[in-house]
Amino acid sequence: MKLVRAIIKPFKLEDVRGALTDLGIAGMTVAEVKGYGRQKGQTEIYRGAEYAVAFVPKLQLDIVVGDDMVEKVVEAIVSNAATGKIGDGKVFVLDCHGATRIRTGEVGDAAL
Amino acid sequence: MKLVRAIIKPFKLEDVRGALTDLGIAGMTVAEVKGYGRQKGQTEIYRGAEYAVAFVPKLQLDIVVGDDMVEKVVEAIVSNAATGKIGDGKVFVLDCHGATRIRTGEVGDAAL
Amino acid sequence: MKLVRAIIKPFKLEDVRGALTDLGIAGMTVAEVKGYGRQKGQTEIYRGAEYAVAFVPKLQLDIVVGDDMVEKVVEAIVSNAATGKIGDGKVFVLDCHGATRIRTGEVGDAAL
Amino acid sequence: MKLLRKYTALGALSAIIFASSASAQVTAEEMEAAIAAATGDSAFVFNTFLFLSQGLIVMFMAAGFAMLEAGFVRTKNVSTILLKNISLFSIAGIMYYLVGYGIMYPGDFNGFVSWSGFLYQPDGGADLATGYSKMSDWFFQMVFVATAASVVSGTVAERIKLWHFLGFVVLLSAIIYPITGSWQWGGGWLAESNFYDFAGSTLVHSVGGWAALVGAIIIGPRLGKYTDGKVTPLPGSSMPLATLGTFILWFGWFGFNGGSQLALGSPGDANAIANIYANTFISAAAGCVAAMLVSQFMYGKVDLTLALNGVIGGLVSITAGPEYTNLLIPVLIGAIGGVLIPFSVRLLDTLKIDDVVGAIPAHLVCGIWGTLAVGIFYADFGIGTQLLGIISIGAFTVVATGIAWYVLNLFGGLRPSEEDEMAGLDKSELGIEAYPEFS
Amino acid sequence: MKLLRKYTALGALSAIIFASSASAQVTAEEMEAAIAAATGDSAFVFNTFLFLSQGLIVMFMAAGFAMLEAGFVRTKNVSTILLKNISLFSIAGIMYYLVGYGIMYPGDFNGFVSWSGFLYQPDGGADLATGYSKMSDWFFQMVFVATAASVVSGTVAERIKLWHFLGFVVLLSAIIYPITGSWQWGGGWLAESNFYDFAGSTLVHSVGGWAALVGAIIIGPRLGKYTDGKVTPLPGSSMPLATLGTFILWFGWFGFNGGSQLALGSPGDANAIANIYANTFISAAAGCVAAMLVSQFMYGKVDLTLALNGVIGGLVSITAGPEYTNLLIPVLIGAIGGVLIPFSVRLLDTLKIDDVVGAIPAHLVCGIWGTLAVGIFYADFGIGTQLLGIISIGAFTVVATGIAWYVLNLFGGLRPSEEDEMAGLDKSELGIEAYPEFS
Amino acid sequence: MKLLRKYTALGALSAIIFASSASAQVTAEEMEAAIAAATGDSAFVFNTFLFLSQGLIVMFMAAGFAMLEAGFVRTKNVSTILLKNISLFSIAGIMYYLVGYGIMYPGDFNGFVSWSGFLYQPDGGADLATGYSKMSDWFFQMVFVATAASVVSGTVAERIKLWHFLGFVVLLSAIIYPITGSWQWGGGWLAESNFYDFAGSTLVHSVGGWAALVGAIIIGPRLGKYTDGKVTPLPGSSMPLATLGTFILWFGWFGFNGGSQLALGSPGDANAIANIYANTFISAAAGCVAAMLVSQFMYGKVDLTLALNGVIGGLVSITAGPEYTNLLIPVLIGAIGGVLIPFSVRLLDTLKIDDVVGAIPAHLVCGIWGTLAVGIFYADFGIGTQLLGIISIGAFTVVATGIAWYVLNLFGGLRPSEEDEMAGLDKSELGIEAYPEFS
Ligand SMILES: Nc1ncnc2c1ncn2[C@@H]1O[C@H](COP(=O)(O)OP(=O)(O)O)[C@@H](O)[C@H]1O
Ligand SMILES: Nc1ncnc2c1ncn2[C@@H]1O[C@H](COP(=O)(O)OP(=O)(O)O)[C@@H](O)[C@H]1O
Ligand SMILES: Nc1ncnc2c1ncn2[C@@H]1O[C@H](COP(=O)(O)OP(=O)(O)O)[C@@H](O)[C@H]1O
Repeated sequence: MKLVRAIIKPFKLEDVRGALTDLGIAGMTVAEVKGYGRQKGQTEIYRGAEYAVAFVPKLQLDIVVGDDMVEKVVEAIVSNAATGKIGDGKVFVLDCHGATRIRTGEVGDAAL
Repeated sequence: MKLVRAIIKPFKLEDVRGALTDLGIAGMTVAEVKGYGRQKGQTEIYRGAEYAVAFVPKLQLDIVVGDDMVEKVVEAIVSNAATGKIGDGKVFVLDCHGATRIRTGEVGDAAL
Repeated sequence: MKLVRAIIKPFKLEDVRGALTDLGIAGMTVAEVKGYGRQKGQTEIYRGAEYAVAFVPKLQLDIVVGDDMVEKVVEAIVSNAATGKIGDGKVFVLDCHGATRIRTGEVGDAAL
Repeated sequence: MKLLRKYTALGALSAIIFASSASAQVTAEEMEAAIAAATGDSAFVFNTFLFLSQGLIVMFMAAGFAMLEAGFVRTKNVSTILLKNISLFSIAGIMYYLVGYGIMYPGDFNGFVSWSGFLYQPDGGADLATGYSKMSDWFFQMVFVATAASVVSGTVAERIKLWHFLGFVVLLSAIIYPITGSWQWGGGWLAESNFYDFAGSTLVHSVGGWAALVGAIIIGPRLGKYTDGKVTPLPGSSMPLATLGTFILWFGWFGFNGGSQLALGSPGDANAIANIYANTFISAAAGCVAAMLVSQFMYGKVDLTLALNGVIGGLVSITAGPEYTNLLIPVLIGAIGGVLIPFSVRLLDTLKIDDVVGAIPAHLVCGIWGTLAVGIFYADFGIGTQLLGIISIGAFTVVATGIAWYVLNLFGGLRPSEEDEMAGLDKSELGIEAYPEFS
Repeated sequence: MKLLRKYTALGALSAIIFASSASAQVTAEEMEAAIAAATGDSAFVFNTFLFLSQGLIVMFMAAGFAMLEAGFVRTKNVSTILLKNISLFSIAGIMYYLVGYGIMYPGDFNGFVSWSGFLYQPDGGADLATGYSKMSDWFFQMVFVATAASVVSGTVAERIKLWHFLGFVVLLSAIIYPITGSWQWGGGWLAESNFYDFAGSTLVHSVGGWAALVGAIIIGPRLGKYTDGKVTPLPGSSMPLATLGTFILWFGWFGFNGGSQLALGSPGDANAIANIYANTFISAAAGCVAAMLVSQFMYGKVDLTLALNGVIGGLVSITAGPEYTNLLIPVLIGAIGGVLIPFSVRLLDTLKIDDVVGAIPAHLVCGIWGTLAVGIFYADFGIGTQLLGIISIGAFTVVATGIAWYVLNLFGGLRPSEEDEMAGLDKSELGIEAYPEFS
Repeated sequence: MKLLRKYTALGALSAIIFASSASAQVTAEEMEAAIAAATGDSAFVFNTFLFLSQGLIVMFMAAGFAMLEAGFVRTKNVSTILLKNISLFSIAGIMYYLVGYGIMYPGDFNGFVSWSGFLYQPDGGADLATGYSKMSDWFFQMVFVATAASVVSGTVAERIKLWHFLGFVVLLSAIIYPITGSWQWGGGWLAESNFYDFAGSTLVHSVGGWAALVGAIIIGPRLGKYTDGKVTPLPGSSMPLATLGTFILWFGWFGFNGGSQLALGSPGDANAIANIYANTFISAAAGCVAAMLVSQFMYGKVDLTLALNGVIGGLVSITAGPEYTNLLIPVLIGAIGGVLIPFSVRLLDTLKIDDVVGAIPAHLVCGIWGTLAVGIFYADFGIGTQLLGIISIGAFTVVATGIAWYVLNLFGGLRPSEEDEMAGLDKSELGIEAYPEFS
């Protein structure tokens, strides 16, 4: 089981979610985060003082999937979140040792 | 050392925290997230247009614990966060290779 | 590849980011979280009823780095986020099995 | 709006007085009559404008209640309380037009209930004999009833269904408030007894407060407020909104009290309103400072929410008689009102009566105090009669609103399901959240 | 401000009337003249104060539009809409002073366009013959033009460049609005035709609404609003702000309609304003309740945003003729206005015309309805003429604003790049976000 | 509020004039006296109502300051600034009643300090000889002192202890402001020198601005504002609140300037107020546009916060003399005020003086400019005397507030600990956060 983490541009959420649903992925958890990377925030101005905003709003999707799905999921995210412009984000894959569904107590793939 | 991640209904936070404290867990980190899963958000209406809200507010608890505690922690979460209704959430377990307490530089279990 | 997670006091962000940039770290993802630990929130009062706020605002930095960088990154965080007072936070290290840059499809260290 | 409007001066009417030859000499009587006609016209305009300008300021209090309550409820119930506030105001006004005014001002009577008909409609023209435009009077009376209803909405927030609440507003504004109102301002039995309540500490604020109290008891506290014998604070969504609301209410109160002089057309009236303004200001200021000091001594910290309630408490306290010429008296009355706030907030918590915004301390407790204060500080009125008014109106309102809540409860229950309450009424009742962008 | 100001009473001027011996007997004529002078002075003060006090209340509507629009746009465009609102008001006022007033009030004329010069400047002193201070009239007229411009900003929000929008405001307030305004209020051809529009359902609100409609069509919908034949709601940032804005607009409307009586100096005028206040209140209340009920029946839930639009719809509907003495008529007019709102919101969505705040339903549709209602409910005015006014002003405004939008588009395009729109105008146009703390 | 109030017209008093036989012929003298009595009554009402209605509008500025400052401070200090604003207003009003008014209006004097006693209390009745209700005058004067105190709170926000700040408000409103106020409006030495400051560019705004400047220097900048010779912007919590606050202040300013005419009871006064309204509007509009343009040219983007400050700058600039009949002059004065804003903001940053809301540019710099402008544009007043007033009041205020801050600092320090400041005053001083729901 793996935890696939995708950091994407906020307005790409619907596309990515659609693609994942098509793969049969039924769940994910999304957080609003601030990203720091090659894409720089625009220069802002406040009371006559300019400043570079280092952080750009992103959405972080955490999706736990069975090992067999990892590749497809990553691929679906990459192809649906890409705009080709700097700041499109990353997909990371982490090991996940177990999952439990709180409602039923089911564990393993059945919990997803 | 493991990172136990629980995604729960927001109003269950106090119950879960209480149970964890009883187990001697002294720390955790909580984030407000949006969950997507079997539980669907209610239909909302805005300016005469209805739309299904796909995401439901959840809290995500990240708790790093020693390997020996994992089972008890998961169990405590499951039993305290359950309402039996769809959307109760999940508990995931991830490997954690190390912990450092910033204040003292302590590492390993002593850092928790 | 590792995911280094740091939970720090919010006002330390700039210092930590500066130190990481000096190490050549080009990216990270930051979330606003609430921390529970030894540091207790101050007692608040609302409509004549006092209550202890259990949670303290923290920032959570997730930084994926090559294995060779882990030690330096942890060290830089610890030395730049420390104030010596309770609540300085933790650094956790998790395994990361892969990274993909959405924009280009690059994988591995090249994606960071 | 028309261009080049003809220039119609005051006293146009006075011209008709001189039917006789223009070059005849005038007698003192004729002259007095001519001047009286002109000054009568002028007083008519002044009085009417007072009703309109002050009534409009009172109307704006609806925005104040909306913001105050939106700030004090949790985010998940904010849209609902906003909708309740704007619709209760609409409904109360319409009901008062359809039914309420006829009950409250039935014409000559000195009993308990009377009635002058549905659908208030004065003559269209300017009735000079009255001294003011009747419709302006209606407008001013109408905005008062909405205030009473607003008091209720804050207390029972976060746990009552939208349409049930609005049903209660219908009954309150059409029947309950007008009946007790008629006892005093309508010229009923209480007015005969030399009871005094200048702008409605009892008739408006306590009536709202009693209705809120009965509602809070019948509906019960919010889930999780009182658990294991402990009070769990459920902090509100936004202190800026709550503070803005308080400022707007303070502003509106000058219309409330100032307009209740009911006349501006003579130096005596103008001067009286000046005293009322000064009283109204300084009593609120004293209430604010007093509540802050009590909070500092009780908790070692100042509770902003109590300071805001202190302002309202000071305002309600002075409303029964804001006519002192020595400003030390309103300072004292307001300060006592401010002190009453933290203690009655605590008392309610002890009794497990959940008042989301503190309307019962501010409007009911301080309403009683203010009405009593009239008996203490004015030579012309006795504490006994003041108590009579407080108790009789309180008793009637408790019974009547108790019945109203009970009857409404028969229609599927006043309270949403636990699950709906937990999810927040914005989701379960409205389907639109307060900050709906990412949801 | 000066200490111990000399006591100058009304009628100081009347003293000069008696040039002759003080002990002579007075004739009726002399006396009438003396009283007329005094009442003339008094009427002058009343009329002037009406313009000023009501004009100020109208001015505050700018804050209402700002809050309403800030609540209905998405967070990433909130700072921009705030800036647009405060600057459009500034610019419209200045342009009306520089150019617009001279077009709108060219003096005697009954044609299509005339012109009395730049930089409005009345005599400095009090011209008693007019019956009011000319500058107070200018102030009152000026705040109206800003209203028309505010209507536009809400509709085209989130997808138009700042300076291009302000360029449109310049043209609207300096030229377009004054021309149609002159047809009626300036004494032009429409006024001759017995068209009636008391406070501007057509002249102000529909003009703004037509301009907004043309703008919305030319600029097109926001990215992502209409995709694959589906309407995607793009919920606004804050319901509390939208509600606050609505309350402020409701408050301001009393200035709008009440002040349009243009005179307070006689009992008849005061009484008329009282009727106007009652009409204005109750039509809005009925609009609110009607929109809520329709929403409840159509969707099974009450849509707060439609209830808020319902208030505005009720207000616009009654603006063309708020002088009924039987309040059932404004109840009806407002309720129909409220019912029109949800249906025209839906119609616009069907036509893929993206109106962010619902200004077209509230100001244009209800503006037309209100103007027609005058023809239905007042004996003196016919539906035919009312239609003539609606259509002629609509046609002119559509053409004129179409040209204006077209010309402005030549300067680099009205619309920001897709990327800029996606990022939000606060970033791309302003560089300051609405809640800029952690960004 | 009473039912069926007796109809008391203006001129009730005039009846007593005719003690003699009603059928006697009237002489011109008698008639003039009778009319004068009636118009005197009417003027009394007008003047009193002006004080009350405009004073109330000024009072609402307190809400404007609260919102503006809440929008410009960071979230962690929002509750504190809200509490400061509502309590400073309460305290300033009470202190002015207890002490301040007696110092500011000591009766006949033309020196530096005098004193007519504690606890202001005029006769209760209407004193016709004065021409206005004395209590209405007190009310109007009282709301001004709160304005001066509000200016200070914004500048020193986020880094001063609550009670220390309120201690400063006590000293400012009881002693410091009244002393300089007495020099001019109290009939002191400056008034004798032909200095002119119509509504308080210097007496109110600059006094607040100087106090703020001295405070900002003594307390020092916020942690992290100026580090390594770099300015670090610390963006505020909410642009919607800041904009709302600005609109409310703009609204309130019409009360400020309009009411300062001090009389409405004659056509001349009414006309003067009309000019004042037009001046006040257009100067602010010009300030807004000018600040926007400067910002666009300096930074290539429009800074909303500077546009908001530009409005205030335009308002303060015209406050010293808003009586021009040619509106081009206030356009110019306001525009220069608007231009001064961005430059003085930058100057303060260069000097490392941390002014959280920009009160020093808007109130002090523009206050000085506006006072000088009187010397430039009015024939009757000289730049020399205007400078004398600016400098003498500035010098006194700097010294007096310097001492005040110094003394207050002795009581445990004005400034919270670094840790408390870092955590935010809402936590350390109040224990209640601005948005306390999940904390
Ligand atoms: N090493 C990293 N660890 C964690 N998150 C990262 C890392 N590098 C980048 N990110 C995230 O990915 C986002 C996009 O990265 P960026 O370098 O701006 O552009 P691109 O994705 O096109 O390479 C960042 O805003 C940040 O949230
Ligand atoms: N595969 C997954 N990966 C990550 N989070 C998930 C996944 N599936 C569900 N979740 C999280 O768990 C929450 C609850 O899941 P849901 O399917 O609604 O109900 P239940 O927990 O009863 O099965 C979701 O809202 C989401 O936040
Ligand atoms: N076991 C844990 N798992 C996850 N996060 C933790 C854990 N313990 C502490 N934290 C995080 O670290 C923060 C600081 O911990 P705390 O015990 O207050 O102080 P210190 O870092 O000085 O030991 C907490 O607020 C919480 O966010």
